[in-house]
Amino acid sequence: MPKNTVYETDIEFLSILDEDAQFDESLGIEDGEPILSDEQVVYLYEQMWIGRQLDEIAFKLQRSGRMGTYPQNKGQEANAAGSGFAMKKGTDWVVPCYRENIAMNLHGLPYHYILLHWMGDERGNQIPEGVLCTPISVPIGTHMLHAAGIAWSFKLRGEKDRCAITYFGDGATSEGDFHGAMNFASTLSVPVVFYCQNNQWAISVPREQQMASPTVAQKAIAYEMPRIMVDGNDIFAVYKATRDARKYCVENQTPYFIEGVTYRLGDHTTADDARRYRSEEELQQWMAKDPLIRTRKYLESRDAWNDERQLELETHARKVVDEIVNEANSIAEPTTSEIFDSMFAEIDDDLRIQRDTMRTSSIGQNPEQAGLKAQTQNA
Amino acid sequence: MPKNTVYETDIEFLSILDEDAQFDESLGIEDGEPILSDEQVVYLYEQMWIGRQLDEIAFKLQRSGRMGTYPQNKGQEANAAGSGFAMKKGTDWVVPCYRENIAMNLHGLPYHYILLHWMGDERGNQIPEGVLCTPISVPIGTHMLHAAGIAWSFKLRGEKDRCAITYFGDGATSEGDFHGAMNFASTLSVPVVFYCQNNQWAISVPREQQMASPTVAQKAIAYEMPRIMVDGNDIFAVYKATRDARKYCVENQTPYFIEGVTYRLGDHTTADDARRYRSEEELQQWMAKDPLIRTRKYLESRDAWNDERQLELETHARKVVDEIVNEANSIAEPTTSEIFDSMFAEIDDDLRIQRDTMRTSSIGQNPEQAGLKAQTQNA
Amino acid sequence: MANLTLVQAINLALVQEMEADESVVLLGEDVGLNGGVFRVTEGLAQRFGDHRVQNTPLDESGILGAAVGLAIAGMKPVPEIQFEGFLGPAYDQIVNHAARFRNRTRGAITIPMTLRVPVGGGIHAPELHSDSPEAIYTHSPGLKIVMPCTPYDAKGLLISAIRDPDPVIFFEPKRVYRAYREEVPEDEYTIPIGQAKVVSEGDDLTVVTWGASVFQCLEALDGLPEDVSVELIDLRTIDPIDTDTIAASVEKTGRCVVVHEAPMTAGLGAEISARVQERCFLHLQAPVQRVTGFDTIMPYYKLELEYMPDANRIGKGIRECLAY
Amino acid sequence: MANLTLVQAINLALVQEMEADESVVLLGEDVGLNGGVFRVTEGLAQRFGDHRVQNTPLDESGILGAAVGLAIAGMKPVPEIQFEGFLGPAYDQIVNHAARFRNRTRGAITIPMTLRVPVGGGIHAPELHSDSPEAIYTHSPGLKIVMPCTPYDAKGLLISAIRDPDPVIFFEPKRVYRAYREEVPEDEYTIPIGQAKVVSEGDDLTVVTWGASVFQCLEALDGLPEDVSVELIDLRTIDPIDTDTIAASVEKTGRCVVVHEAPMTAGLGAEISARVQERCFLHLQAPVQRVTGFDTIMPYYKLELEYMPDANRIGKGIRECLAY
Ligand SMILES: Cc1ncc(C[n+]2csc(CCOP(=O)(O)OP(=O)(O)O)c2C)c(N)n1
Ligand SMILES: Cc1ncc(C[n+]2csc(CCOP(=O)(O)OP(=O)(O)O)c2C)c(N)n1
Ligand SMILES: [Mg+2]
Ligand SMILES: [Mg+2]
Repeated sequence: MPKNTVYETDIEFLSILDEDAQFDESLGIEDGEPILSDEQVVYLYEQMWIGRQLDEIAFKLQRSGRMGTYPQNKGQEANAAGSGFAMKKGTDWVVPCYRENIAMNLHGLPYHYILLHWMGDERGNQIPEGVLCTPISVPIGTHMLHAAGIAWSFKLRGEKDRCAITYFGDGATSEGDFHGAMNFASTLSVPVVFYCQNNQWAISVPREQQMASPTVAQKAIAYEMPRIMVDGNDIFAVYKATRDARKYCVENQTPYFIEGVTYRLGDHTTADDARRYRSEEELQQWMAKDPLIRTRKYLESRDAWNDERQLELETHARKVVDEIVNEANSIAEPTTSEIFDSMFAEIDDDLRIQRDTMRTSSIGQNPEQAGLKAQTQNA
Repeated sequence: MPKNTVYETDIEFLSILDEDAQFDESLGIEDGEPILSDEQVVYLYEQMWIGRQLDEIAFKLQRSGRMGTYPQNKGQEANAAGSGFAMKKGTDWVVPCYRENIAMNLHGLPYHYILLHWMGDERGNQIPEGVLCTPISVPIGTHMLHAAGIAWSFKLRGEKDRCAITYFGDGATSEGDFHGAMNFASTLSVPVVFYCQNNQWAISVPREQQMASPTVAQKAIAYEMPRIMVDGNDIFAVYKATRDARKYCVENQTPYFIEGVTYRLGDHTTADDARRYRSEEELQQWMAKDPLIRTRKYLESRDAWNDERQLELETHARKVVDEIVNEANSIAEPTTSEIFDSMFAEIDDDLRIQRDTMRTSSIGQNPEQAGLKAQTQNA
Repeated sequence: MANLTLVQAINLALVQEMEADESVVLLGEDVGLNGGVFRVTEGLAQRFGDHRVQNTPLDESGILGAAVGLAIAGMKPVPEIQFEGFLGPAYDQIVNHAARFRNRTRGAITIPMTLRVPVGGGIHAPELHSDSPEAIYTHSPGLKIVMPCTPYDAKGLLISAIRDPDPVIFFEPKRVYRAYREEVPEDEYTIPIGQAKVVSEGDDLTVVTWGASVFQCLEALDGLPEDVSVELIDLRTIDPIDTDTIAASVEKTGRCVVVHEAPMTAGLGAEISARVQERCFLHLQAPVQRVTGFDTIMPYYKLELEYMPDANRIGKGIRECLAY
Repeated sequence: MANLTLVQAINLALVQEMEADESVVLLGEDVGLNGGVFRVTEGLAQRFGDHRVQNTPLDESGILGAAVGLAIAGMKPVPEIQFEGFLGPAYDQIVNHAARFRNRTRGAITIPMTLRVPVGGGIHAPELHSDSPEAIYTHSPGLKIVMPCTPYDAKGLLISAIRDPDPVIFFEPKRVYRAYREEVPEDEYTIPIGQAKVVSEGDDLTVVTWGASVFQCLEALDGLPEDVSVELIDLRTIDPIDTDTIAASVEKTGRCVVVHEAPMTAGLGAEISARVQERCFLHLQAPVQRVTGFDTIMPYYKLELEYMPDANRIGKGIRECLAY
């Protein structure tokens, strides 16, 4: 069809530290310095290492029956670490899905909360005062709207240096609420960084069955939202994109979209067996792109890391993770009262009676109704 | 941020017969002939006229209490007429919203069905055998998925020359189900024409509050869906875009997106008063772009129309519309039995008793329960 | 005091709460300049500014999800869904998110939100504009559900709802919107959530209802013989149900009829029937009767009045229950 | 005959119906190569091709909306929603579209669809993976709701559901998926939708339940004194409810306990209680008792067994009802 062009656009891709640990100085150096100092990269490398260590332990806990289903973050750590680091702790809100343990931790959430969550304990969601994180979100896609609403509150209150970041997978972009969140954030013009961890799979569904588009980033065009694709296994690219996105959001009071191209090196969760649906070859290709390997190589190339420090880190990480597990395990078993106590600010009489008797049958709740005695109380 | 461009795209706009009735021959002539013959344009002009006449009568019926809320199609007729005409009657499915009366009628639905619908009668949805239309859809956005499913059935059955078209407004593109429909159609790769009647308003919400994007068409980019913007008040552009879209869909077994840029000249519905929220000026500007005026001018410029034919048409249209109204009014009042009879292929005993007694109270259903007699039956 | 319609009383409550508390914000389709399709928010955008009375995109899930976000971050959102039939797309955000946040975070995150929704039939509206889904949300733990039917109750309950620290669905029976006026104090006042109202006292039978059906029940009562004395209870709050008031009445009368517009099966009539027989088993002289909508979809308007319990059907239900 | 689990029996029914009828197609998240997260559709993509066992995008509303479209155009879609907690986003397409099409078109358009959904708690799953929303869909007119708990019933009911000309929700109690085996005939057979099953006969009290709770009730019955004789009814179909079977039993026993996992208020226990007292008022010797989930959100798994009615709680309910 012949026509006039009325709209043109494009998508750009950012990569700084590539899979061979080659560092692109034109992008990674600002004012003569790397955008992340060696100390910062060491710190983030350590965080990523600890995050992965926690994953392995969680996996073992699940296998030995001491934890429920658990989704590993393995292979995707640079996304959460680089972006979490770029956001302002205590000022910004983090609205995660379930593969951003490191970002939650960087923003102040002790790791044992995350274990508690997967151990089937709501106290894992009882985010401590001052930590600006929503809990891990199991239903896919629904939490991004919460991020839009949180960012809207900044605008309503005139809090001009705040921003929200929300994380989600490639699969999540299919949900209606993804569309809603992108549309609300862009029409209301509020500061949210939408961070998609495109790990190529949604359980067993590959990206091509999930979307017809070759990139996730182009979905942002529908909302006239500024956007970028980054190598999500590149801590520098992730950091820089998020830092700049945050700045853009705050200065322009608009949302921003980042697609982090990455890969889930593990199974979907401990309940999954990825060998059923994806090839060993593909896995091997991505193994080579592991963010931890290239970050270590970078540090080594700058003499900021060596085998000795690595050994130290490994010992340290084991200790840290052991403590986290101990912390989670040391929490007393929940009481049945907890089922009820937080249903409302003040629970009504019906709920109170259910709680106190642990019964719904009317006679169980009022033994005298049938001339019965207290033996019918909660045993 | 510095980066590599990895994706580029654009949106094009098609206009053939502009608001001054100037005809772009480079676009509107194919093989030496206009893409719509004069007879065809006359036919479509008449259909649009009758459609508008029906609108006016419906409005009056509503005002005099003989019809419920009614949404006028006024000003948007070229969208439904041009696109409906381009689809294959009896082969393709039409999945409308509520401003496509003309398209439904072109595909075989007698107009009195549409009146019955708005008169609060489900028989208006009892689409006759052989007419491939779903009924008018009141909830916004939900029907587009049905079009995707219908198109999928073509693919599953190997029916290669069939296509579905679905219509919706600019507001509808905000619903999650719009996103779902676009995503399902594009990932499943099925032949659906998505036709957005962008009439600039969703009740009182202007396009700028509905979406941040300057075009609706760019939403299709998110799904890598071929797309075009057309002047929706230009019967030639609408026809050509839809004809070509249909061809593309069938040949490539994919969906296609069309944004018809148009305007709602009336209130949102008879329950609305647009003066509360939009300017007289804006309305006047769009009055000048009325599809009927420019189509008539085009025909006159080709000596295919004159005042006499216009008078004839007006008389004819009044007669046709009167007959439609009579047809709708002549239908016997529905019986209460209709409330129940079509709930299931076979209704269960509980429903049967509710129907036969018109009661839900157990004694009302079984008068002997209380030693009562038949006086308790449906009075 | 002014003689107000339900629409006006709700508008007044919104004005007063928005003045009293900056964190109260309204959002929804057409709530801005247009004042909502029923004009309930008329004048508020002009008075409080567009940012506090926000027209949103046409996306109910978006409205609720954004409202949940606002609430997480300390605001008191008052979203409007245009008609109860369009709660469907927002169902997940209401039931699986708004309702769950407090308990799933053991109190760390709370959702002080009031969701306003016109509800019910009887105004000759199009498809999906006349439903009564209150039982659905009552079965979903974590929500309070209010449905006042008089201007006075509406104002007092809406103020309570907005101040409530938890999510409340505030259903507005649209059939009553402009059909009834009463004196409503200018001053602010609250009516506690969870308390039913005894509309008329009586000894022979208890009628329990809520929303627009209260008026149908009053009409039915008018048509009863002089010597029949019926106690009419307007629940006002549906969740939590004020079982004490109902049980006290049925213990006195021994008979109970529940009236509602929603379909019978798994409706609130069932819950009230179950509670009445659990609490008043030995007092009951007849089975609790349900006079409700049928187990069909709400018909288009030509048949809607045949579907909804009217004075005639309610009257029959009462008489039969008395005759048992 | 083979000794099959629930998962295997459902798989077998799917195979047989897909072989018998080309218009039967499966769709859902991970139903393809992976065979679904519970492996219910294992081997089907390999056997019938990807196009008839279609992995879809992660969009429940999309799955149901597309299924409705398939059905409109003459197919017999069998969508799967991965866990009942994710019905939320699909609620609108189920209740306001699939359920309404036949009646709103007076029979011109019909939706012969079977929606398969794993349901219920007890498997230590994450949040929103353990709910019991059957009452929600029962209150919504136009759907049939089935919840078998044995492999034999599941196969026969699934075949009936797929052949049914109207939308059926087929709930699969995930706690039973692999926990129980029984002989299931290789040949196809059907079990009519709408018929409850008397699992054990008895004279003193009737227990009505469905889904995984049937097994908890059996355990409770085991713990009762020898001289107590309980009639246990497995509804199998929840909508329409087989009131005749329940009423016949309660007329005999005079006592009834309803057991379900979902929250009590406005749950199906209420509906059954209401029906029992409407039908058996003069036979009832005690109020109908409800032993159900509490009116709270389903707890995370550490507390889920405290939430769900277990043999202990059910046994107490029975004994108290008997003592009334
Ligand atoms: C609403 C909803 N539907 C289905 C699921 C089941 N489910 C859990 S994770 C998942 C895939 C998510 O894929 P993606 O968004 O790409 O995130 P990833 O797991 O790859 O990080 C699915 C289908 C869910 N949790 N929520
Ligand atoms: C799900 C849903 N939400 C809200 C409404 C109320 N409503 C009816 S029409 C309308 C605006 C539709 O705007 P658009 O899609 O642009 O179509 P137009 O009326 O402009 O043709 C709204 C909000 C509805 N019918 N359905
Ligand atoms: Mg993924
Ligand atoms: Mg519009």
